[in-house]
Amino acid sequence: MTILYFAWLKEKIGKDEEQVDPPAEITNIGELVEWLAQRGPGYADAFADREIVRAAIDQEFAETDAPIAGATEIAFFPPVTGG
Amino acid sequence: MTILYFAWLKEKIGKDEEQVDPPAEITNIGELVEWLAQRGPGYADAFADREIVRAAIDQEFAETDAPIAGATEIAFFPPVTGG
Amino acid sequence: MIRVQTEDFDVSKEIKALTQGKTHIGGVATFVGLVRDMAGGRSIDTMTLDHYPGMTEKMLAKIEAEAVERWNLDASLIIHRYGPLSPGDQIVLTITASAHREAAFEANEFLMDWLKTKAPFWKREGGKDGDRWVEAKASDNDAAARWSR
Amino acid sequence: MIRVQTEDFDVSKEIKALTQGKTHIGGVATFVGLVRDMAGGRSIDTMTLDHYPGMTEKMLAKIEAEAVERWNLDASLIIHRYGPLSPGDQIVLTITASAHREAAFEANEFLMDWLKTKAPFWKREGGKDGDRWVEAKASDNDAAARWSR
Repeated sequence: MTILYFAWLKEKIGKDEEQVDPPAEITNIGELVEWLAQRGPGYADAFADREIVRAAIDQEFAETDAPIAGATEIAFFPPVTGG
Repeated sequence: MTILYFAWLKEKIGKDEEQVDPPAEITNIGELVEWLAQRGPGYADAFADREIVRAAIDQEFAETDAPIAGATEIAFFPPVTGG
Repeated sequence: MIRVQTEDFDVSKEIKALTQGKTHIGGVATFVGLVRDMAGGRSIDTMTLDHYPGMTEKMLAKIEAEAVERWNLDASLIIHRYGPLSPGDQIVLTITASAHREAAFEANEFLMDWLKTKAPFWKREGGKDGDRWVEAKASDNDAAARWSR
Repeated sequence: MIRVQTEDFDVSKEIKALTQGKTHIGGVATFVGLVRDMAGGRSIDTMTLDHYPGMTEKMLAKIEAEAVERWNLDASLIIHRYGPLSPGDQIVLTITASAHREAAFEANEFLMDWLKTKAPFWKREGGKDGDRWVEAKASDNDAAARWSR
């Protein structure tokens, strides 16, 4: 699946997009965050405050318990500040 | 003093402006309306519904009991409908 | 600023002129009133706006000053046209600019509510069955009343 | 209609295009968001807007559809810019048109509140002391919450 990062998550992780293949026991957004946070210091930093990071599955906002099975694109970003 | 009429008051009375010199016992807007209403059928018609006619003394909204002494310009008109 | 005129107006131009160089402004709310082709189930071909020259300018200035003071606006503008108009034509423009959008929105609603009830304009609508003076709406008085303090 | 673009926009042109031929429209509310030169006591020289292409368009369309349905709007438009901007530049435009002004005003406030909390844009402000990502404001969440049903 494709993972996208925006705003300061993109900067901390050092990329805006990557392909990942998480193990089968990673079933929802919360577990995916835990798994990604282990991938290096940039990731750990980006996901340090779990409460503040927002997610979208296939371009729809998703909560921590949202299942990721079948998702093709998952995005992580800070709370939005447009308008 | 100058009396101005707007909208359908102007049409019913047949003029938009006139000079009048009401007697000394006419002291407020309400009394002025009674006095004007006697001046002819057009006036009677224009002031038929006393409740609906609005007034301004020297370009400020004025209630029925507002004194007219010293006024140079008094206007009568229906409730406003701009905007 | 207030203007009472027969000519049409350009919203973009007015916004630019009003906000030019004032980069502390974050939000600009605007309202444009248009002549409708229907009123009370009646088809409208023309609208003519009568007003009270002198008092109109005084009242618009007073209404604007009240909005600027209540919402601490950075800039504001009222343009109201008079004379003959047609369906689709612009009648009135209100612009309110502030650092924050809530103030801009609220002040703009206030301006329009007060304009509807305190500015000496009278609309006359013309249709196939002749001309009629528009009657004031109770709902406009109710809307204006919410700003009383 | 929604548009996500780097180019500036002309408010008058957009209002005209949107209301052209729809003479049942009586009121058009508009909001323009501008880049401010100050933020949290800090002087701002540049602002860059990042966004999530694809999701942005989806969310704007959803937000607009919700407003059209709730207020039965006759016409509406959202334009949101992205990329590098400067103080005074236009960021966002919302236009809501209806037979009556109350619906136009309310729908416009709704659009802006939802944009602020649901559209995937992120602002980065640059000043003498470097660049900073703008933090979301609790007041924006509160403003959006009042439309929940």
